[in-house]
Order: sequence, then C-alpha cells, then structure tokens
Amino acid sequence: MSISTSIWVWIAALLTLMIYSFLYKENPFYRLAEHIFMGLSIGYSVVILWYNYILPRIYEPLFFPPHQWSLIFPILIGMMTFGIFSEKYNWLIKYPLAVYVAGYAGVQIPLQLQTMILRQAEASFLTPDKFTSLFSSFNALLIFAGLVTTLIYFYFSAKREHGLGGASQVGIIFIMIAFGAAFGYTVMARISLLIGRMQFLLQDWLGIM
Amino acid sequence: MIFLLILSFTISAKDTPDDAGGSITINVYNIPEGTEQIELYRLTKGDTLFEEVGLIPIFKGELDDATVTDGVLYLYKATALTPDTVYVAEIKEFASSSPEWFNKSRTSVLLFIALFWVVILVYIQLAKKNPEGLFIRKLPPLEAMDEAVGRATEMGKPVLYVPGIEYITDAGTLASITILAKVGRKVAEYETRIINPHFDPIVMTTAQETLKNAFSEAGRPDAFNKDDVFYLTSEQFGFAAGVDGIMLRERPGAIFLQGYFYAESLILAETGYSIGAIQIAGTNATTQLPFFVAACDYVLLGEEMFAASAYISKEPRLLGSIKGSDLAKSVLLVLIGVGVIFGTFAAIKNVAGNPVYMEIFDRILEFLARTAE
Amino acid sequence: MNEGKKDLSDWITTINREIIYTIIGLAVIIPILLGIKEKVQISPAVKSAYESIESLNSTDVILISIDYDPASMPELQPMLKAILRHAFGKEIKVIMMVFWPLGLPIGTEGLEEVAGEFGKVYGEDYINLGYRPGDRAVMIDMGREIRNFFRTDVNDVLLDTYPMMRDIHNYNDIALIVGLEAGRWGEYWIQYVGSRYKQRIILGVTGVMAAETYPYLHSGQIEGLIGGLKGAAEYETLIGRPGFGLTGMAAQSWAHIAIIVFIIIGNIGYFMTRRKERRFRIEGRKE
Amino acid sequence: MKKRVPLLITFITGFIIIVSFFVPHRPFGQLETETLIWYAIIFAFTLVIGVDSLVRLHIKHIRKRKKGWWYSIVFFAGFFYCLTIGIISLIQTPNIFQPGTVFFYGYETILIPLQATMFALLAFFVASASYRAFRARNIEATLLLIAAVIVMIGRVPAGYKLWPKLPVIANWIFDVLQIGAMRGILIGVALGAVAMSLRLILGIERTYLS
Repeated sequence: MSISTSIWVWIAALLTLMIYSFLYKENPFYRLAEHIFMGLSIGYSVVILWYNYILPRIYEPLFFPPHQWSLIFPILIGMMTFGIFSEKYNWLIKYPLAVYVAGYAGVQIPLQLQTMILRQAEASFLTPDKFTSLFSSFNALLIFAGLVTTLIYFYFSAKREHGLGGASQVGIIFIMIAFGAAFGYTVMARISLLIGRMQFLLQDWLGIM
Repeated sequence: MIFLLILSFTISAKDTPDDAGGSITINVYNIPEGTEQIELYRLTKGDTLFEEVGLIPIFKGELDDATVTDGVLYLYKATALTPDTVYVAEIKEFASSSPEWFNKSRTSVLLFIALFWVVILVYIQLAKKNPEGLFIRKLPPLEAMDEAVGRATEMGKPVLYVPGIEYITDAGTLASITILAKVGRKVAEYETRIINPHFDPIVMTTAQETLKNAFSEAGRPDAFNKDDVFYLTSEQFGFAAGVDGIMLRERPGAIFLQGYFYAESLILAETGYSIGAIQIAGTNATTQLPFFVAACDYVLLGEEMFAASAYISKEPRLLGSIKGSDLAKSVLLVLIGVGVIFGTFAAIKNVAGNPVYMEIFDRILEFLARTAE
Repeated sequence: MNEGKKDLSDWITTINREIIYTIIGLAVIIPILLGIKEKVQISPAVKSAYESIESLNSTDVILISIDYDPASMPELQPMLKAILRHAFGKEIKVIMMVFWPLGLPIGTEGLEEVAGEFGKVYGEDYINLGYRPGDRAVMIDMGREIRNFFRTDVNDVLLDTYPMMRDIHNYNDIALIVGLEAGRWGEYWIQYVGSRYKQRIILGVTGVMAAETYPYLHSGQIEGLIGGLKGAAEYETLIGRPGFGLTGMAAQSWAHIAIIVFIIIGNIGYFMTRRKERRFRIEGRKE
Repeated sequence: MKKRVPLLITFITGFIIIVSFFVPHRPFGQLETETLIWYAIIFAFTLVIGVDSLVRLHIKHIRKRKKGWWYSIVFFAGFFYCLTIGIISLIQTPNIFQPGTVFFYGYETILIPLQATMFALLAFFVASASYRAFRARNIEATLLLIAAVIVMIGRVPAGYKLWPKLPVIANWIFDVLQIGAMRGILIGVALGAVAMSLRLILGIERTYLS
C-alpha cells in the first residue's frame, strides 16, 4: 500500500492533524479546524431542522390529509420564542419556556421515582438468595454498606456528628473507590479511540501498514 | 401413592390490565412437550370464521392481542403443534377489552410522590416559620466560587462558565442556571468579564436574562455584555472544540463547568487545567464525576449540585425542600433497612418451616418490582 | 522550595504534558507500525462464540448485522474481519446488513477485503443487503420474508437474481445471526428475533457495553459474546489468524502500562518531595 | 401577566402530565406521546434562535474586522458547504441519510473525522489527568488510585501476566465494591432531580423565568 490519492482522505487527515496540533499549543491550524467544525455543525443542524422537524412534523401533517390542525398550538407556542428578537416582546418567551420546562418536570417526577429510586432501592434489598455462600453474603453486605454510607454522605440537613460523621467518612471512601474503578474501566475505550485515529492516519492516509 | 397427572393444554383470555384499552392478554398453560409453534385464532362475536392473530412465544406463553376493539366480544382458540400431534385449546367465555382509569401497577410510585410532595410542603412551611432553625451543611465548592472569581479578577482574566450540554429541561441545567446567577453577581461586583458559551439556544436565552438580572442586582446593569453569552453549536464535540478554543485564546482565570456533561467533560477539564485556571465543576451526570474529580479543583457531586442551587438563594422555602429530600432519603434507608431485617428474618423462619413470612416478604418485593417495570 | 532550583523530585512530580502526550502517542503508534501482537487469554464467552460458528456446515448461511459507526471501528472491525475469515474459511455463506447508516461503508470495506482474500464470489458466497431504517420492524418482518424490506441488495439489484439467495427467505434459512453492536440494536436482536423466532445469536460488542451484555449470555439468550478489542484479539487467536485485534491489544497494553508507569513515577516524586519538605522543616528549626 | 401566568402554566402543565402517568384512560394515556410531538415542534423553533445568534456574531466579527475575523469567513464556508450538500441531496432523494447521497458523503468525510479526533483526544487526557490526580495524598485519594490502577491493569493481558488474579480482583471491584456507592449517587441524583422538578411545578424555583 502507498500514500492515499483521494482528496477526501487528505482533507480528513489534515483536519485530524490540525485538531491534534492543539495538544502542543493554540495555533492558527487548530483555529481553522475549529471554525470549519463549527460552521459544518451549524449547517448540519439547519439541514436536520428542515429534514427531521419542519418537513415531517409541521409541513406534512398540516398540509396533507388527515390535516392535524391541533398542531397549530405548538406552532404558535413555538413562535412565541421569537419574542426575544424584539426588546418589547421579550417576555413572550416565558410562555413556551414554562410549558416546556413544566412538561418535562412532570414526566421526570414519576419516571425518576420509578426507574431510578424505587428500582435501585429494590435491587438493594437483601433477599435470601444473595446469601447462598459465604463470599456472596460478604459481597451483598459490602454493597449494602456502600449504599447506606453513600446516602448518609449526601445528607445535607444534619450536622456531621457522632455516628453520622463516621458513616459519611466511610461513604466518601466508597465513593472514591467507585470513581477510581469507573475511571480505570474507561481508559481502554479511550485508548481504542486513539488507535482508531492512528489506524486511519497510518493506514488509510499514509498507507504504511 | 403416586398420582400421574396429565395436565391438558389450556388457554385463558382477559382484558389487559392497566392499559388504555384495545388489548386482550392471552395466556396458554401446560404447553405440550416438543411444541414447535403455538398459533392463536380469534372469532369475533357474530362472525362464523376464526381469523389468525399470530404466534404465541413458547417461552413466554403469553401474548397481548392489541388489534381488538373495546367492547367487542371475542372467542380465542390456540393450537400447539408438535411433530406428531396438534393440540387445541379454546376459551369458554367471550372476552373483551376496556380502558382503565387507574394504573394499579404504579400505586407505589403514586404513594411515593404523594409522600414526597407532602414532606416538602410541610418542611417549606416549617422553614418559613422558623428560618433560623434550619441547618444545611456547607458545601466547599460553593464557598470556593467567590474566591475563584476574585482570583480571576486579580489576574485580570475573565471567568468562563460552561452550563453543560443538556437542554433546559434537565434538572442539572436548571441548577446550573441558579449557580450562574450567583457567579454572575460576583462577577458584576468585581467588574470582571464572564464568558458563557452554550449548547442549547433556550438555555442561552435563559442565561442571558439571568445574567442581565444578576448584573442589575449588583448595581452594574450596563457592565453586562450580551455578546459574551452566545450559542456555539449543538454538536457534542463541536462544542468541545469551540470551548477549548475559547479557553486557549481568552485564558480565563476561573472556569465553572456546571451542568450535565457527557464524554467531553475531561476534554474541557484538562484543557482548563493546562491554562492554569481554577476549576469548579458540578454535574448530575454520574458517569462523568470521576473525570471531574480527577481534573478539577472543586466538584459538586451529583445531588450536591441541586442542594447548592437551593442553598444559594438562602430562601427558607428552597432550604425546606432540601430538608424534605433528606427525609425521603431516610425513608428509603428505613425501607431498605426493614427489607434487610425482614428478609433475613423471613429466611430464617422459612428454614424453620414457616413460609408465611417469606410470602409476605415476596409480596413486598413484588410490589416494588412491578413498579420498576 | 529551594531557590527555584529543580531537582529530580520536582521534575518527576511535574512532567510536562507534552512528554506524557508524546509517550502515549508512541505507545499506540509503535505497536501498530511494527505490527506487534499481544498474547491473550481465551475467555469462555469468546470461546462459545467461536464454537457457534465452528459448529456450522458449509451449506449454512450466517447473517452479520453491522450496527456500529466509525467511532467504534477500532474495536468492532477486527471482530468483523475475524468472523468473516472464520466463516469463509469454513465455506459458510454470509449475508451482511446494516442498521447504522454510517456503518455501511466500513462494513462493506471489511466484507470485500476478506472475501477477496478467500476468492469468494459476490452473489454466490456472500451478499451485502445494505442499510435499511426501521430496526425493530425490519427485524420482525425478516422472520416472514427478507424481501419485504430487502427486495434489492446494496447495489439495487433484485435479490432473486443471485443464486445464493434463491432459497433464503427468512430466519428459518439462516443458521446464526452475528450482531456487531455499538448501540441498542443488540438488545433488539435478542428481544425481537432471538426470543420470538428462537434464532441462534452471537454478539460482538464494544468494551464499554460488554458488562451490561453479559447477563444475556448467562441466561442463554445469546450463544456467545465477543467484548471489545480484547474479545476480537481472542477470536483472532482462536482462528489462528492474528490480525488488528491482537495488534490493537498490544497498543492497549503499552498505553496502559505507560499510564501506570506515569502514576507510579508521580507518586514516587510525591513521596520524595514530602520527605524533603519534612527534612527542610527540621533543618529550618536548627537555624 | 409577565410572571404570574407562566408560573400558573407551569403548575397546570406539570400537574396534568403527572396525572397522565397514572391514568391510562383516554385522553390522559396518550398525553405523554402527544406532548413529546408538541415539544419536538417547539424545539424546532428554538434551533432558529441558536443559528441566528451564531450567524449574527460572526457577521459582527467580519463587519468590525475583529482580530481573527477571517476565521468567521471559514465558519461561513463550512456552514454553506453543509447547507449546499443538504439541499442537493434533498432534491436528489427523499432520504438524505441514506448512504450514497451527497449529504451523507460530505458528512462522513469531514464531520466524522473531526468528531472522532476530538473524541480521541481523551486518550491523551486520561493519561495526563491520571498522572496528576492519582497521588497518594490521603486515604481517599489512595483508594481512588488503587482502584483505578487495578481495574486499568486488570483489563489488559499484561495484568494477567503480572498476576493471574488481577483480572479477577478488577472484576470484583467493578462488580461489587463500587456498586453500592454508585447506587447511592444515582438515588441521590434522582431524589435531587425529583425535588427540583417539584419545586419547579410549585413555582418555588423560578430562576429560569427571571
């Protein structure tokens, strides 16, 4: 294999090097790549906006049978966001904002309770099947201790005195171990990304593999 | 004495519970050995011919027929095909579907919401009556924020505030906006510059208003520069590239990374470190916490971020709500604790030959598990 | 400290970022350039994936689904190539399809490369169905008739023109599904095809996803699991054809060791400065 | 009018959505999916604001010949490039994300390498961050360091060669030791988010409406 003759591979390779150049220091090449990136991604959002939102969600349901006239409401609410373009009608944006934020808050409350809090609590119950062997009992108790002390660490309204202070000390130890483990676990995936880029540069671009 | 029971292949049909109607649940029992396929047929009352509905998955023995009309009566028949025989089962009475007004499987969620709501409201009332009696522990990252702004001012450098890459609907983003108001007031007080790039346009407009108010409150409305609060891009790594560029060019003295972050967290934090800025991070993204902890000077860990946003205002109502969610934590701890004791107790009792406790325990677990579906 | 003069302990507690970056870069580049291969331990999960394909006959057909994009290519492309080499080496026929649009170019590249190595003929030994949107609907409908969604192949040629496809209509004609996953499609394959049609499935997933996919292997819903670059390297070892997986694994090992060495150096330096500071404090009292 | 009404809207909307979680009967059961469609439409309008903000900023840079103004021209070049290939593809085919279209090709050849390279910077950053942060300063930091190093080395073949038990210990740390704390953090975050959402609906938290 030899060096690539495709202009697209060259562009991609040069952009890759431009981005990496910032590891050394800020320079015009990085800045160039950064602005190309920015421009492309905005152009991309405009195309997505047209293609994924305006066409299928506004234009088609409104102008083709069965006409969904009810969609006029979200369109009107959406248009109120344009209020920020004028000094006088600036406050109009608070209406769509209120609808938007409240709607998601309403979805979040039961969903968080159901899928995060209750489910995690349920998973933490010590059922008899967790005590089948000495080792598994030990593990179950360890997980349990980690959970309880971590929750205690996140107590905000109680003074850290007596047992509570000690428990939250243990809690932060568990938390730190968890962070270390998560960090170590991710390293491999991150190195894989670099391997991918190097493979592209060495193989697809320079052709020296 | 040994009874040899040959259980026959049967079928049952009932209205699918807790749904909006339009669905009947069919169960088959005692599926014959060696069955390769179970076919389901349906007869609409008044018709004469059975029509095919579909295949019932053998391992599950259950199928939701979601092609029915509410109120119409149906008769179901299933056939189990083995290499040599065809078994047939039919329901005796007509079944029909109807919508329900309450999803019973979500009762525990409702209970918790009601409890939570009441607790928070009660504490808010208590806090209003007696604001002094409310203790909230200090959060060092929050204390460090003023100092960080101060140091940036001393060095003559701007402050960079990144509100994460989620939408305004994310609780972390909302908390970040409150923290931004606090940082903004300090920035205005010290007459420093704050740079605030955004991933989402709505968060941007909200931040613009918030900062404008913060500057007014500090008595310097004209010091606010709207152009410093700007939209960058809604592309994850494009945003990271843009913010990194800003860090390298503007060299902020203090960097706040507050909000929901994804993989770009460490890209931003390491670049920020390389320019020697004080970094105070905070995120409700549990997956990114380890990276912030490794690379930043101070970090608001998960829930601390929400507590911080309530703490800033020092408003009794908000502080009351922190107390409320602490109590919810206690309830959970008690619940889990009781579960542990009861579970152990039930296990011992069960071994001793009294299955009643075990059954109660199983029921409780089932109740919780159902809600998690 | 001591008149701004830097001694060894200061140097090693504040190694320049550029030096760290260079060494990490080299730790990845050198193994790739020299094609260094790492020896890996075979895990049971990969072994059972290997055996699933090993158990097939030369008349059997496997379906490979490319459900990843270029970001996951370093981990999953070596798996694709290793599995293709294994299959083509056993004269098994291959159908490839794509659920992640950006996966099409890379999947096609891998398929054509390995097919070329084995002198396989398009349309007789392998076929490329291309990309279709609508994941779950496509999966379910392919249980009835592949042509419902894939009337034509990736080149817009009718499937029936190809001799290989004449007798292939649905999952009954496919011996095994191989899903290469970087997203949620792996779970869809299990739920919508594995359970519903009792289809045999093996999955290859990214390293990050491996932990959450293991339960499916334990419950028998998939027959084998190849996780991350390490899994790809194991598979390459099993088929006796070392490829990029093993090279990548060497790069991984080097980079990991480099990071750990940096951590150790940093800590040695840290303890040295601490001791030095303590000494200075005591000496300071003497003065 | 300017603040009261939005707060009222917040309360009513939030309350109805919560109710709909428990009531499968029409019209509540369909409400969640229906609102999501509505929100997608509102979202489309907000994107316009973002594009407007950025385009305006860059025009300003060019007009005022600010330092580095020609980078803004580069920005527009990228912007119009993407727009053009988008339009060409839209005219060509109904599905522009189909492999083979100009848009797909332009996306794949330029945007993907940029994204991938930015993402891959993390390989360098995990190295520099762990060198700097993983120092045995106190008990917590030491445990963080030990957990990270064991999990890191346990995942590569070198760890097995060093000591065959290492991968086993790494797995145990990941499957057991860290689970409790992670669950605790998750529960905490969820409780905080629920409390925040309740504060919003009750109108106590209103910074975002400022």
